[in-house]
Amino acid sequence: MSPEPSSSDRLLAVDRLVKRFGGFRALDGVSFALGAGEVLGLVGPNGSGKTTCINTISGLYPPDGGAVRFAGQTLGGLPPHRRARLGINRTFQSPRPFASLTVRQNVALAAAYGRRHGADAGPADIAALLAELELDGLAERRAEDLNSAQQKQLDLARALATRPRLLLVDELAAGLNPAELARMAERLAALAGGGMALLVVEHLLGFLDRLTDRVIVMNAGREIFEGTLSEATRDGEVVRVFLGGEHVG
Amino acid sequence: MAAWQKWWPGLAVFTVVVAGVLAGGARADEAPADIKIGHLHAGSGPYASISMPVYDSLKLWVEQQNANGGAFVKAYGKKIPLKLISYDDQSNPGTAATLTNQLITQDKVDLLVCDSGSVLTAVSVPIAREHKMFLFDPTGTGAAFFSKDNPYIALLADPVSTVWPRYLWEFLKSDAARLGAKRVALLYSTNDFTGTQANSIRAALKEPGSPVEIVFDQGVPTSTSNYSVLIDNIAATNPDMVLELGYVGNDIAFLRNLQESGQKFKGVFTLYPGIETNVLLKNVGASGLAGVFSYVTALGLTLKPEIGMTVEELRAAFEKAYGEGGVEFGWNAIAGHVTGLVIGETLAHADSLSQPDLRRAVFGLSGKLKTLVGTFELRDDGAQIGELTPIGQFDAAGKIAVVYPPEFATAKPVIGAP
Amino acid sequence: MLVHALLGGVIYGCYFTLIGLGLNLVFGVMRIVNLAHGDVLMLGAFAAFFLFHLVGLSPFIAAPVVMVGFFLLGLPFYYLVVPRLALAKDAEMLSLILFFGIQQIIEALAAIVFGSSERSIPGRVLGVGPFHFLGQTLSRAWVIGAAIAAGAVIALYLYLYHTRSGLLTRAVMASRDEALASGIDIHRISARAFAIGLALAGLAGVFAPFMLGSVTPAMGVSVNLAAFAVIIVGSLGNPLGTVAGGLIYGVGLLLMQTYFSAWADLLPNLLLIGVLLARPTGLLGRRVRLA
Amino acid sequence: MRDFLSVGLPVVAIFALLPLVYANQLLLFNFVLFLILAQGLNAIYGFTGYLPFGYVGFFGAGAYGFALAVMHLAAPPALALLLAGLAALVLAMILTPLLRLSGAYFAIANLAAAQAVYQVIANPALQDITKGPYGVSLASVFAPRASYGAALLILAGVLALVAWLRHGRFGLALQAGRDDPVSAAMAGIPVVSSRIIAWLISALIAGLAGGVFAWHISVFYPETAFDLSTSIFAIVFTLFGGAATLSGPIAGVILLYGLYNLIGISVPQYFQLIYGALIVGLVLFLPRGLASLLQRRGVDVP
Repeated sequence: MSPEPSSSDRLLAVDRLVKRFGGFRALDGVSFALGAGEVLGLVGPNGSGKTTCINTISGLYPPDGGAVRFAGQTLGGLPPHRRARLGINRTFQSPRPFASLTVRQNVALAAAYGRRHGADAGPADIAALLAELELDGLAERRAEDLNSAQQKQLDLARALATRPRLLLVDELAAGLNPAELARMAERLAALAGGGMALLVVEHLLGFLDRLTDRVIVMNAGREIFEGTLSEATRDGEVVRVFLGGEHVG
Repeated sequence: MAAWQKWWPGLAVFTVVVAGVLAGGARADEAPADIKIGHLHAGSGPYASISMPVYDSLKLWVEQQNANGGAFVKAYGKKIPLKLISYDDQSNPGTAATLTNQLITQDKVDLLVCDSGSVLTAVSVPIAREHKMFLFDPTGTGAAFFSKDNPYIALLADPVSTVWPRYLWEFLKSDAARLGAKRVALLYSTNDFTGTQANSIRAALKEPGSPVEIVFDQGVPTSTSNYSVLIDNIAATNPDMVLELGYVGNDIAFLRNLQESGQKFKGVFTLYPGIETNVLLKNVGASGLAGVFSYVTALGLTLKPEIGMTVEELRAAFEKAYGEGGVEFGWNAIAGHVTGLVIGETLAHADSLSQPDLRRAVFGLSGKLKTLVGTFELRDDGAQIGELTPIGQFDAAGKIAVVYPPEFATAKPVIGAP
Repeated sequence: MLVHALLGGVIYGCYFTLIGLGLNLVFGVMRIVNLAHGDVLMLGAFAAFFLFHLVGLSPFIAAPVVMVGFFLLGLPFYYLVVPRLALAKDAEMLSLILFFGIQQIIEALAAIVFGSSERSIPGRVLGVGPFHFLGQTLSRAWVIGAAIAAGAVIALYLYLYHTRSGLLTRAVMASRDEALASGIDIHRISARAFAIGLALAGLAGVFAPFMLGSVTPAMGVSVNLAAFAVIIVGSLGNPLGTVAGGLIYGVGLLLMQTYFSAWADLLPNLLLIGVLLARPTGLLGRRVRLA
Repeated sequence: MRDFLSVGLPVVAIFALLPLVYANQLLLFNFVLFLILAQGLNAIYGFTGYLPFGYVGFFGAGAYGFALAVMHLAAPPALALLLAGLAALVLAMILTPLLRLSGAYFAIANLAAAQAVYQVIANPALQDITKGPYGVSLASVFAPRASYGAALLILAGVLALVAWLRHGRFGLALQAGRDDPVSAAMAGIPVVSSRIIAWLISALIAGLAGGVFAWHISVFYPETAFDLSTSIFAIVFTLFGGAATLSGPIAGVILLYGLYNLIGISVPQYFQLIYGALIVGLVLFLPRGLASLLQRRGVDVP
């Protein structure tokens, strides 16, 4: 849709991406691009295709049309674990830990399998990561015994353990209290500051506002707006879609 | 952490306890208080219907002996009570194997009797041989069990499967062919027992100069429970005589389907009506058996036994003991009785209870023991060849009469019977 | 021969639809694999046997008696076992093992109470003489079995699609969690479906002595294998797909018996594996069941 | 390795010594056999969540692999054992597409596959190769002591393997894929290929068990080698003790198979009934096995 003149030299370039489920077009030609250190917000009502977009970029769904390019390479049908090793990782809307393994094992596995070759992680690396995400006290607990907020931290820790260059964040903020929200926003901003590209799907616009000014608004599998968050709130179509949808935010 | 250290003693103790309990009763005295007969039966599963009658009948025989103060044991010159130890292998060969070993090594039985049917017998054969125990094999007819280098087995109550069909093919090639049954259809279940018989029948009918032609020859899985289409296909080849060889359930299904199909053949032979006549009569009815040919066993022959009961006495005793319950009186019940008789005679003739002496005694009976099934006769590899399997034909009342061979015949075969 | 195998297969296959129907309903609603299905069928067969031989009831009267009886037994049985099973993490897998245990208990009790001999009911009870149709001669038992099966399928269809309870049952089938969230009493609906499943197995059992020649306490396992093939080919969890499964099974079996009789028992297994690999959801399935 | 030394080796040692004090060696052999099979099943079910109801298919393939090697190649038992493992491995490769299925679909398809293999081997059309339904006799290589020893060696290897799976990176990756295949993939774990490797390992173990069984028992029919209860036993034992641990399946075999034999010998008339009730009780009251009793208290069961 909207032209992206310099998309080829960006870290992630999504080009007219299409994903169908039976007759339903969950993604209907979405295009955008994202550079290293950039944060892009993805907003829209439920069912507008945000999570499908993340699932397609991370390789869970094969696309039915269009292309995803990462660091100059067209990903095609590359399976998710290979994408993880290339440097694409994500969190999940509802956390998905390895329930029967300990917190440390969760993170250590991702560090062992998810990094590019030769970038092995020592126990110290993992301990540091756990400490950074306030999981160090829980390291020997089984993941299934954690509460939901802790499991979200674990999701993030596991994604970060693979040293991603692109992080896809799917509604990480939901269910966190204000203090946790603030710390999480700070942490993501710091990651972007360190050169990581972030694609953030979020309902909480306040949370998003602390991270970035650049958003894409989606509806029915299409991108209906791209620009700053403040512009978006003044855009007629965006407002109509949100009022008509079931957005709470 | 160190949880396993807490576990280990528990497991170890359990293992020892189990081993101890399983090992219980290991002792051998000079003058035994009883003679221990070890036996296996299948209380459930696919082999239960052939195994339970053998077990019940053997149990009945033991009880009768004990009611008279036990069996006479020559080695001690007096009557000694018998003790039957019979485990349930649930038709599971692996369990049958361990239980056989249990009987030998832990219960230290004096005589070893295996379960019925070849699949369950098979596992006991090498175990008995390894422990140099003589195996009393009631009905496991598999040809592979009997070889000259294994002295530790004798088949008691069934003829070895290659012997069964001899009169059948002779009948087909002589009387039946003369009466106009020249085209034969052969349908058999693909298992050891019936497959072996089908193979020898086929070979005999294909010998040069045979007046009989095989026009249909197919095996079906033993699990087959419906024969309608097969009957239709057989009819399409226009045979005079149809041979169906299967287990009890196969024969029931075949005969019922034949009756329902409205197809008529000049002659029909199936295996079990003469063997488990009660079961077949109940399931197929006299009308379904009218005119059907089958093997005639002791059930149909009125042999005068020199030892043990006649068929009718045994039937009465069996039904008195077990009622009109789930276990039907039939050939397998007779097999259990014969097993008992052979054991009794063995004890009465063996110089000691050592296994070689038992074997000598069993083989010494060969050709001399006339029971309700005929003469007990062993080939030197232990296979049973003495019993007769003449061919009989059912009348409209559900009674079978011998029609072949001529020396036993009490009726003339009718080809093209209603 | 070909026409006979095809026509006979369709008629015979209807009975296999009946065998699979209850098993599939239970799986569809509860995600439970009832490995004791064949043994419930066996109990139905023995019930019919005793009702005939002791009381003289014809199978046509025994059928509703058995169905009502099994339905009424099914309800408490459900509450005794299934809610507790559903608590487990891996309930679908555990159900296989649980119902294997139940199957062992049923078979053991049946062997103790009924004995292990073959039993049947005389074929003349259903009437005498085969049916003639399209120039083919068809067994009377087959045609009656097919009619009963058709009646059961229609009744189940009417229940599922034209009653409130059926609507709720379909809702539970579509998604247990959402049904729960929308306030449906899942256990009441499931218990009913479970009991119907047993009643259908009992119904199939009443006619088993005619369709399978004779019955024994050990017959359950082989019935299960056939039932699995039928419902998986049709699509697991879709009761109406069972019709397709049954017909394919029947026609396939009779074709095999006609042309490759010694390999006939291989067919259901190959059919099952083949269909699952080509269409993991069964021929009429919608749900994604891939790992 | 610590688990192997503390749990695995003592088990092997006990079963190596028991024949000296207990004469029913066949019972001991069956214990060893089920210890092997339960751990083999553990490798696939415990670590990946795939329940192979037709596990006995690999066992039977191994038994016939052994028998064919002896009958047609006159192979010595050691070589025949390797070929038994190979036979099961090849079967597992052919059946790999089944892993695309999940849940009950996989379990039932696997059961059907085992049945199909049995029906092919037992078919009289293959009489010249497999002896069809007429059974095989391997009297020429019958050597109960040697085969018992071989079974112990296999058991030692299998226990070491499972101990490694429990703590090694690969085993953890398998468990991650079992807990959540999607997030495991995002952690960079090649879920599908590691699952296939577990499947092949598990089949290889069953094949070796089948081979050593054929050697030990020496006369058997296809019904014996493909007896469905072999699968069920292995599953129930594993489940009872606790899947995905090393000691769970061991405890399961020793307790349950011990109990099985106790019942069979002391109250044979109610054998099946009691055993069925035991299984029902297990699933309803202890669905995650004995190990879960300790795990619930935070103990790391080896």
